[in-house]
Amino acid sequence: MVEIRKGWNREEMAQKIAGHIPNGAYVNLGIGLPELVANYIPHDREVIFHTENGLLGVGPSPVKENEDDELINAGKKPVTAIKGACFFHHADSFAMIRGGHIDICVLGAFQVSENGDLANWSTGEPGAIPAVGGAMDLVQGVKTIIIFTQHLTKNGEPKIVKHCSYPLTGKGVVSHIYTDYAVIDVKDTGLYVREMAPEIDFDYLKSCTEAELKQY
Amino acid sequence: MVEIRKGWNREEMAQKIAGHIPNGAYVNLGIGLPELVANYIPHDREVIFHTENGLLGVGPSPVKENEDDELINAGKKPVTAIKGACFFHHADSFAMIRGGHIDICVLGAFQVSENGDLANWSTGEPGAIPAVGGAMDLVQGVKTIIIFTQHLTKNGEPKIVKHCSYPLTGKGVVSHIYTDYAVIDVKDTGLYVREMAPEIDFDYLKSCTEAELKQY
Amino acid sequence: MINKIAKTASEAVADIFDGATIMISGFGEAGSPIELIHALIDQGARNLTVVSNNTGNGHIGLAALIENKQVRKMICSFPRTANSVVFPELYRKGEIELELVPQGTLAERIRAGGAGIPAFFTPTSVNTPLAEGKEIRLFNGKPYVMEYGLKADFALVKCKIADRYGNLLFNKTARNFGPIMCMAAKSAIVQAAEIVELGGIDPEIVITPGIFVKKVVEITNPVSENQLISENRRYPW
Amino acid sequence: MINKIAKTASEAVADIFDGATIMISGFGEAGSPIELIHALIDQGARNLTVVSNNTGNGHIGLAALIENKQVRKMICSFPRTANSVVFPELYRKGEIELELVPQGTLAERIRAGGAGIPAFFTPTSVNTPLAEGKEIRLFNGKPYVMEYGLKADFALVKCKIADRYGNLLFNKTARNFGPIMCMAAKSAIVQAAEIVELGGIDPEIVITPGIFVKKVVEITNPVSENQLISENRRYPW
Repeated sequence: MVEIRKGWNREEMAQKIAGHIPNGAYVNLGIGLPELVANYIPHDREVIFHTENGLLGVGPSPVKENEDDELINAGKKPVTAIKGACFFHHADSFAMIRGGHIDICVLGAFQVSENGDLANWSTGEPGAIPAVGGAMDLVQGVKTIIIFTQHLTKNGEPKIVKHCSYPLTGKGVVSHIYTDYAVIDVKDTGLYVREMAPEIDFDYLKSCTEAELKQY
Repeated sequence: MVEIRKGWNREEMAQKIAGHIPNGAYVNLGIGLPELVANYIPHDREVIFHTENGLLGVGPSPVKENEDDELINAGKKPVTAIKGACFFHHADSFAMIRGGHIDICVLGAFQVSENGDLANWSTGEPGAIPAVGGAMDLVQGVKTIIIFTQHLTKNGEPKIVKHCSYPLTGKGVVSHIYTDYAVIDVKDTGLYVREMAPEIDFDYLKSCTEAELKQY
Repeated sequence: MINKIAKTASEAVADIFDGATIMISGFGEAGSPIELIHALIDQGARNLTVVSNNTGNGHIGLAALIENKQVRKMICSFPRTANSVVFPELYRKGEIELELVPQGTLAERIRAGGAGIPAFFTPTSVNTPLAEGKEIRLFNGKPYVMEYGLKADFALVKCKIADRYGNLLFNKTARNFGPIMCMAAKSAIVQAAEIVELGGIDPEIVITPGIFVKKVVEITNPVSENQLISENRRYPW
Repeated sequence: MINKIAKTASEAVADIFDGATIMISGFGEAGSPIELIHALIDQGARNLTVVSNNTGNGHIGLAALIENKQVRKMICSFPRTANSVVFPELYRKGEIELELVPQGTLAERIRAGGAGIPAFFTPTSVNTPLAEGKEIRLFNGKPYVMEYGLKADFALVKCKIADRYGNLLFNKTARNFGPIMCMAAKSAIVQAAEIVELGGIDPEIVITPGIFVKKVVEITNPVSENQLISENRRYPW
């Protein structure tokens, strides 16, 4: 339990991740926070968003009166389809994922470990209804997995840990972690801090991170 | 080498097989002789023909001026598509075959054995270029395999044998054999002669069949 | 003549038997064959195993089928969603069984079942609790888990346009599991918003070839799950 | 901006390297990307492994590529057809390798390669010489053979309509192996009879989503293989 400081806000985090996505990338955005990333793609880049429920070329949210129950994203929210979009069935959609055709996936996390293990589907609590969705497919199939998360849990516990205590989504699958406090690259030799939010210094960051952090 | 008698002609054989095909059946016709069967489907039946190169609903051959290089059957002959037809790619086409969705397949044979083994893709001769196409998929995937063949080879050798000497297409896969001499059902207990051509009697049939034949 | 058209949803689901395995299309509210499911509630088959991505919302459709105690076991990837209330309660009471399958593995198992593939290897779920007890094998030094093809006795599927051969077109992201479930079921039963004359569907754009479909029934204005839930409706009405 | 359009066939095939594995679409004369293959002959990459259902006809297209000694090995289901003369001669002389694969297994291996499935089980070829040396396994008491997913460095594919994202529509039975080869290749290179503006293809009818395609080139009036063969043409012209 550490003092909670104010780092980047969600929009700033989304903007940073968006800056990481090159022109022409095929990108899957997880449910929730990661969806924000779509709003910040630089105007000189064309990025194609995939949603695993069968649409390549997800466009902006529709205005209320144009919402269509049968045009939704993986979070079951109404979306639109851009020009050049296409629809397909679930086996084809996950062939794109599993087959390594999606370049980048942005996901939330309960925990990320020092070696890039991700836990984001179950807290393993008794009585909880287990639900996995497409997370395990995404982390195995997509080339680059980016985590978009608060640095600490609501209770001030570190989410970047030595070993995940929650059930894994995948082992050694995370490439980059974007939190409100820092941007961290996951490498074979450990976690490297690439950037910190203005109010955050390395000592403070270490104090609220269970995993070992390195500097470039 | 036996005396060669005259049995049914090809059209009669095709007609008999066509009579075997019920209304609503999905049918794949092998290259060559089996293609004749399509001409004899009784008018009160609707049968849908599949060709493994991606068309369900093969129609009659086109007149010369309507031939289309990109609308062909598995024998690479120009065909037409009926109303209600559909095109699909090769993986979907063989999903239909392997998945047990095709009801009947009519194929030629080099040899058929007593227990329904089929050899129809290679005579195993040295120097021959081996070529298998979709035959092995068809015999494993299609519910009912019907063989359409001359009873004897051009040299008067029996094609219905105790054990196939040629490399197998599939083991225990044949259900019915239609030759110019007889209609034979392949059962767990052996080969049963259901019908013989007018000029053919059981003794003669046995004399030109290496496999044991039974009568109902 | 081939005519796969059933006159009513009740007629379409009449053959479903106790103990059957049924695949039900849909991802959330998109593509769920609510009218067919309601006909199945009226029909009353019990002890069913249902394969569907979710477990239904509110007290209609799949949720109502579960609430009516017709479902013994769910095979799905995401049994809890915002409006899912029925399944969680029964599950906590131990009154319904759950086989949790990652979404892509679920899709691939269904496709494999329809394509005559008894088993395949996938990287998904390796090193997680969902791979426990399953065969792991290395290919090129990387671990994969073996998963089995999944078949069903019936599929209940919603689509947009059908013809009497059973050729289908879907609507946007309501396509989801429909085409592969038609492949994997012995009898795929499909509700279409419109049934057109043979030839009314361009052969180049057919999504589900009729060979995979057993029955189609026209349900001209299917209910909106979202709307029924916002109105707090329950089935049976 | 995303623009997958190459100006010429030569530009489209420029990156193909010696020793590459290349999938080539087509079934007989339908769907064979003759112009792309001829560009590859001009380009000169050698020691290629080619995955294609047949081995080409006459002395054009794939047959010409083989005749030009650019192909080390063919992976195909039916290497001899009525007009196939080049491959049989080289094969008999021991100058080209052949991996013979049943057509459905070939299709499924390509699809698996594209879908991230390293291996699967199929009933096809069990108890035949083509299963020799392969792993056999029983599922529900029935034997199946294990086959591996197949990937490629490049695919050369012919289609009817494309857009700058690489979305594709095909023509009739010329579709055949095109869509799955696009999935299985790192770089799928596609010749289209027409390239349309973005939005010119209805999202509901796209056959190959652009994600599977690297380059498209417009070849407005592709040659007819049948006609060239009847005229006894050879490439290089």
